[in-house]
Amino acid sequence: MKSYLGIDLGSTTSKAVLLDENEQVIGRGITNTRANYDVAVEVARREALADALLSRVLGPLGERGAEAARAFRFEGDLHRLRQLRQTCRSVASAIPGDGARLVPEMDTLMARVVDVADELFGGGARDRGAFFRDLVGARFYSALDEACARGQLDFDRLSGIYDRAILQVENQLDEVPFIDALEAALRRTPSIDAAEREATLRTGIDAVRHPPEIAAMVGTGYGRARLPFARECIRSEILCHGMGAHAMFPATRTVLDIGGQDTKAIQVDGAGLVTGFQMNDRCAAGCGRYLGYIADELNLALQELGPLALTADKPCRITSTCTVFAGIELRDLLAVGEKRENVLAGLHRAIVTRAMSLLARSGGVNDQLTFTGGVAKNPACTGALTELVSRHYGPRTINISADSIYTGALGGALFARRDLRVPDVTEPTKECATCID
Amino acid sequence: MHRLTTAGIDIGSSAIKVAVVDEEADGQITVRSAVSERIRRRAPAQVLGLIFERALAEARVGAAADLAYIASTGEGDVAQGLRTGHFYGMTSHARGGLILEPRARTVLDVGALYARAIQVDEHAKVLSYRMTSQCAAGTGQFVENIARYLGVRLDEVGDISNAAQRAEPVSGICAVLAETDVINMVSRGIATGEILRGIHESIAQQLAKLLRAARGKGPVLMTGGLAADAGLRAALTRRLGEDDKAPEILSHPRSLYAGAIGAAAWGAFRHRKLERAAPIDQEAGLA
Amino acid sequence: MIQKEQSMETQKAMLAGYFGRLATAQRDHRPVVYTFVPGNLTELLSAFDVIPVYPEINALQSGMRQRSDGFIREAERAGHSEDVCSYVKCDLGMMMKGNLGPTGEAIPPPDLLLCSFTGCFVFMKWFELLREQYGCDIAMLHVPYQGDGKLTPAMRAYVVEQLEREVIPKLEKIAGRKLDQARLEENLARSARAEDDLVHVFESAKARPSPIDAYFAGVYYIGPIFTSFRGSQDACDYYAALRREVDERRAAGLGPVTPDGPMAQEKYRLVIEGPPNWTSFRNFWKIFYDEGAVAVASTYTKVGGVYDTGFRHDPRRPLESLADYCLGCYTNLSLPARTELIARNVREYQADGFLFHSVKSCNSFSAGQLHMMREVERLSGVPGGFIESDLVDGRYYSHANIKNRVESYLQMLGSRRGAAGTTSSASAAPPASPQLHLPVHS
Amino acid sequence: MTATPPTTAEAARPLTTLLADLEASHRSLGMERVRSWKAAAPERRAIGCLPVFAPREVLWAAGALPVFIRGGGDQLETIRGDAYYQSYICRLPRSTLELGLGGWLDALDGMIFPNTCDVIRNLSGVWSSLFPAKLTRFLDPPQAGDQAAGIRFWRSELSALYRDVCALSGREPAPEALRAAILAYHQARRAARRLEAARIETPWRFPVDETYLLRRAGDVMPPLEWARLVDDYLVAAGARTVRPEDRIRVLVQGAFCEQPPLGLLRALERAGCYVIADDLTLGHLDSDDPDPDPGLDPLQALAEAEMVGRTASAVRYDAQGDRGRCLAAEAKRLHADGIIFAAPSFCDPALLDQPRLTKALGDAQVPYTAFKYAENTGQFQSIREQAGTFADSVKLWGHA
Ligand SMILES: Nc1ncnc2c1ncn2[C@@H]1O[C@H](COP(=O)(O)OP(=O)(O)O)[C@@H](O)[C@H]1O
Ligand SMILES: Nc1ncnc2c1ncn2[C@@H]1O[C@H](COP(=O)(O)OP(=O)(O)O)[C@@H](O)[C@H]1O
Ligand code: SF4
Ligand code: SF4
Ligand code: SF4
Repeated sequence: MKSYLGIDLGSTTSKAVLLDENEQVIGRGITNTRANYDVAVEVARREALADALLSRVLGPLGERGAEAARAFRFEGDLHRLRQLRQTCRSVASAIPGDGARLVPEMDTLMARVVDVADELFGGGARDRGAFFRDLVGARFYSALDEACARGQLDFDRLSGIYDRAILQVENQLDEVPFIDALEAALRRTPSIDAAEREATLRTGIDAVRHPPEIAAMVGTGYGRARLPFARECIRSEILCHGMGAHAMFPATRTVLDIGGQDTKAIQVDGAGLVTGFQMNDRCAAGCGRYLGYIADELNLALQELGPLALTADKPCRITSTCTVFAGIELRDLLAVGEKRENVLAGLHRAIVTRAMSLLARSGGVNDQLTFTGGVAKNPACTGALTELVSRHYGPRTINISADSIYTGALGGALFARRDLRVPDVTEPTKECATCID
Repeated sequence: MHRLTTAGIDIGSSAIKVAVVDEEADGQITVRSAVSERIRRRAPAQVLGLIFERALAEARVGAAADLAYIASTGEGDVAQGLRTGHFYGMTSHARGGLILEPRARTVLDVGALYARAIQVDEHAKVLSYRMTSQCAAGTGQFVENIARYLGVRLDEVGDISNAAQRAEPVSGICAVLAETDVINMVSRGIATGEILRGIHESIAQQLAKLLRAARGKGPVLMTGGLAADAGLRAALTRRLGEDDKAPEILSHPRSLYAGAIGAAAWGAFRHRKLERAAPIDQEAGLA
Repeated sequence: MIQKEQSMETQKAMLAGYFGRLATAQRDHRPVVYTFVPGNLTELLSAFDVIPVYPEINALQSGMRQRSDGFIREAERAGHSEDVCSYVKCDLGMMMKGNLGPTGEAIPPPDLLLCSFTGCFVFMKWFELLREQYGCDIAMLHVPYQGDGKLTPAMRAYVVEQLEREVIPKLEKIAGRKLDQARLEENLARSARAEDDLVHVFESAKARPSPIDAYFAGVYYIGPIFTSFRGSQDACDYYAALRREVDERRAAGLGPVTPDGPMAQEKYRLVIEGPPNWTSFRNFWKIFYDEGAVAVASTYTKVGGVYDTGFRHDPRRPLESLADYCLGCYTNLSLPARTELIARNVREYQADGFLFHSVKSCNSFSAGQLHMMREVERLSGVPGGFIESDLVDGRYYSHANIKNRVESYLQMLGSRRGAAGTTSSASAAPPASPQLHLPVHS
Repeated sequence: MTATPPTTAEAARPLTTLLADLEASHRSLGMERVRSWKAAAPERRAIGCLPVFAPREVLWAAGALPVFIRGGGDQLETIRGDAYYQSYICRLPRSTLELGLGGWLDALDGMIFPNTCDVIRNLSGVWSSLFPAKLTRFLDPPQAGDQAAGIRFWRSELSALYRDVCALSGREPAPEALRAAILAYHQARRAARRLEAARIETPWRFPVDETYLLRRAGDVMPPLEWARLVDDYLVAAGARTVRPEDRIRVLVQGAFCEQPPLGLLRALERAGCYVIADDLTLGHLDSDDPDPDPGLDPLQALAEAEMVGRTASAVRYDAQGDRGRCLAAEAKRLHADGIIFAAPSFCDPALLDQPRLTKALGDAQVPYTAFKYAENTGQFQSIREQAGTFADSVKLWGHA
């Protein structure tokens, strides 16, 4: 089976989408972007392939299959958690002098994380879009904070060890083989009996022998210039977002993408071709990272922010435009007794307000608007956007897909599928079309 | 005149610093204790309570009531109820800076979120100053983020940077975007030291601008958390060296406490003044 | 080896002569007047044998020579804000460092500051600052802005009256003699001739391929006529020669000459609005010619006078035509008039697109440019692009950013043309996919 | 200070309600005062004027209420207005456009853009193409070195404007109407001067945020009505028993166009200053009183007042080159302890003027400090700290 791969190496997350010849999505993969781009891309790609295989193998089992798929991912996480614990030990023991003292302290902390692995990774936590790094980090730091509050431990030392260890673990590619993980996952799924397990495993082995053959691929995103791809296989993320949004919602004429560190407003025509765009770079104010900071500041997980903000009864006015200062303003507001949800609602609104300016600059919202990028997963942002768009432009259809974060990668895959048609005028491209420096 | 014992509390955005000092009859200041504690997501008032006691204990002062004056600086409201009066950040950093290093004619305070350049005369009189606002590019928070990403401890940052042969240029100056730049650099295989040195160059550029705007003259004493960063000091020296009259860049082991020490010293000054004058404006004070 | 047109060599020699004259001005007892490019009264000045100095030109020269950043730093240290026009700071910084011109010779102090206050608010502030430094007089010529889109008789009368009552008397005072009306008229007649040739050169860009780049090379073409040479025989000769040179290239079907040699293929024709960045001028240009993009028209080449709509200096009505010239400078036009001009250029020069370069320094150019862009899109039906940097403050020129945007913009023009036209080649073979490893060990 | 005002209905209001009303109408962007004034008669018109100059007498004589538009303040969410501007530019044109596009300025029948700087200059073009149905006028107050030429030009500009606005309101141009308007604005200017004098004398009774609100009300009120309001306030606030605090007396300079938020003004005083004078609402005291002599052509009188008697500022040509020295002398005359330069970010006129002024202040040994702001600044921490340090340093070392 021929397939087409789109890779979006974003500043925060790396995404992969696999299409079949009918331009249907057969697999998606996502991971957080990390220092080793090759690893990030490889992880995303493997996830997409695994996703395609899993849906082939487990798809027929319906809900029970979905359960098994979750268990499959759980296996991967457990494996990485074991690696992390081990790495923490070795980093700590390498510290001259205090190593001997730090190893057991670190190990105790890690044990508290391992103890709650079920709770961390189970229950579909990963489906909601949290990454291993975030889940484990949050847990580790709350354990550390707790221990330090009792005044027993050296915060800076231990957090340093942890930071170093997680970096190491993230940047190595070491996974449980597909079949092993599948087998373990099936065992963990009580609704699947032994016979069914055997049969499924056999389809699994067969699937692995005949994986989707990747006929073409296109890379895009912030880090695209670093992708190990031929130059013709790289497209500006503006073009990919436009194309991807068009594929999901053909009537869309405006695309708003809010990613980790930039915001783009794109106007497209009836074929998904870009007619104009505006982007903000230079300053991270009002992008996804802003929310990351806030989540850190409040000790919340990223996915919890939006729902909490939605419970606000009287949103605050937030004026800080700087991502870093917003954290301070938040602290100040909480200190004077503002409710957390009201402050959060204000923060979300501030982000969307900035995006509205960009939208206006790109030409406004004259027809259907599609909201893409990671921030489109945040219900408070989508809510604020809906309200502001209708206030300033009148009633407009706003499309938001559950898979909005994959829009760029989808656009890339579509360019790959459509045989990378490059108009004469730009051929041959002497130099890489993109530069991120 | 008699000896006075006073305390200064410097409430920063990332850490609280407390100093207890003696002012002799001749105006000489001796620091009895200086302590600091990171706030780290705790309520600042709670942190203050914690370390104020510690500062008193280290200074062998029995109780707050034994102090002639308790001066706050920085986000002073946190110390409401405890303080006698308040001095603004640059006033106290100027004084504290000169107590630590009498030769200094400019104090450059670089904390977690703000940077301030203060030009002073030999009596710690503030002649002119500039401070950053709105944008946290080029301050401590930024270094912390990067160090954390690189898995380097803050107190190692300076030496690693100084050991590097070259600096990897950082294009953006944004505290947040630079982080992604750094991810990118690591991915290109750039050595940690070169990245840090690039970061230091970029902060130094910001600080040089600030110094220029405040018309800072030498010698420059660095205060605040980043004064401890030898890599930044070296970068700043290099950067200013491009100008004709490059000032000398100094630091002091107690640079972090300059604000607290300065506030405590002003507290003594104010106490004597209030003692002399009819005590009318005690409340209006300097707050 | 950097490629140059013959005319550039001529221009270089002219400039060297000019700076030589300046260097000996004091010895030769020739008065020196500082003034601005827009609304400059060169014909009047040379009728008095006064040598003009253009601080703007000095600033851009410093930028191209990589000295501006140091000058700006110097000015900021003296208390000038980071937010304001970098030309002013560059000029002041240069002065603080000895006022050495681009040839290394000192530029003499002014005997008079002739503020042709047209098209830019900063001019007034700039000369107020210079007056402080040099302690000399200002001749203030207020040229009203054509805000409501037209040049009224009251405006013209106001400018003429100021020429008569403020400018000429002050020039007579420093020159020590009366105005020589005949010389002024001769100068104006020569100006008109050179102006004809310049217009011809710029209009040659209507050819395909265009024999010139009307922005990056255009800034050289306007050099003599926008500065101290307008109305001189040297300028007439220069433009006649330039015209021949360009006509030859056009006849031969050649494109513009870039620093890397003749341009290979014209792929995109662009109209560009806004001044260029000078600190990375060569690199900035390279982004364009590497992609086969040629500027066929630009507005920056109209800052010292808009000639393509028919205006010429006129010896028969000397002061009125000088007044009309001052009133008609590009940046003294209303935004709708500027918009109209750009849209017309897009049409007449058959441009594929147009690009706005917004410079931080210059509100005169940049405030409202995004609106202008939308309007030009509406009028011309062609999508526009937008980039930001600065004139001579290198800190605001981010090459990576600009390159990314310009290339995305050109890619967009390309993909739209590809989709609309028949050029799409279905034959382009899908590229070989890189080696893939499955995450399984079966 | 002598203020012997006529008592009015407004005077019956206690000070607190008066102030609360002023603040409420300042915060609401809806121009209720303008609407209600217009509602009283169908032929009434209102014309918006951008900082810093409004031809108030000419508009008033033509039957139009002059309304100062000074940006959108911190209450307005600027979204569409941002679409027209690049990054490195002040906020004023963005929020002004937002006001226009959002319908907040619908009560106005036209807009006047004076040549204050290139931003406002260019805004006139954007405005005319966005709102073609309404009167848009660009005015270029004379900056000539030659006064006679300037007066002649300005008279012809005012005359054309007068004719056009009269046409808008259906009035016949008449010299008497102009003279009456000149006299009405004498009253307004005098009230403004009384207010200034009161602040200088006992600034603790007249905090800057209050006088500022009062002046902003003057932006949208008929002249005589406003003069009465000022006097009501002066009586009520003058009767306060407040103890003066240990604060320094400062002049604020450079904030004549885009306005700082109210919170910023409060932060300044809270940080230990009394703002005894400022150029926030330049335009209320634009020039000397034009001569109302019935023997004189009133347009000529207005043109002369503008050319000869106008208030010095960063946006007017400083023909004598002595603005810095005048400012230093002013500071001494008012017993100010120092000057705070507060300028909007990216504001050409204010920022380009500063070095010249600070040099003169330095020579005259008048202490000063400087910072920048934006109309929607929400955090005053760093401003409080800078102003506070300034106050500290004046207090601790006295002034030279
Ligand atoms: N599940 C989620 N819920 C809420 N926000 C999310 C979620 N996942 C990602 N985000 C937001 O999306 C941002 C990343 O967006 P993305 O489009 O992946 O950026 P990039 O392409 O720049 O890497 C994060 O910073 C975060 O704020
Ligand atoms: N040893 C160190 N080396 C380098 N930087 C340090 C060190 N200790 C603290 N810092 C930096 O100093 C900053 C805190 O400085 P501080 O002056 O206390 O700031 P604030 O007053 O704003 O809280 C931290 O953000 C950290 O980056
Ligand atoms: S304002 Fe904040 S987010 Fe923006 S560039 Fe500065 S540090 Fe970055
Ligand atoms: S603002 Fe623009 S026109 Fe004015 S001096 Fe600067 S660059 Fe020239
Ligand atoms: S704030 Fe300054 S730059 Fe902006 S419009 Fe007003 S005067 Fe012009």
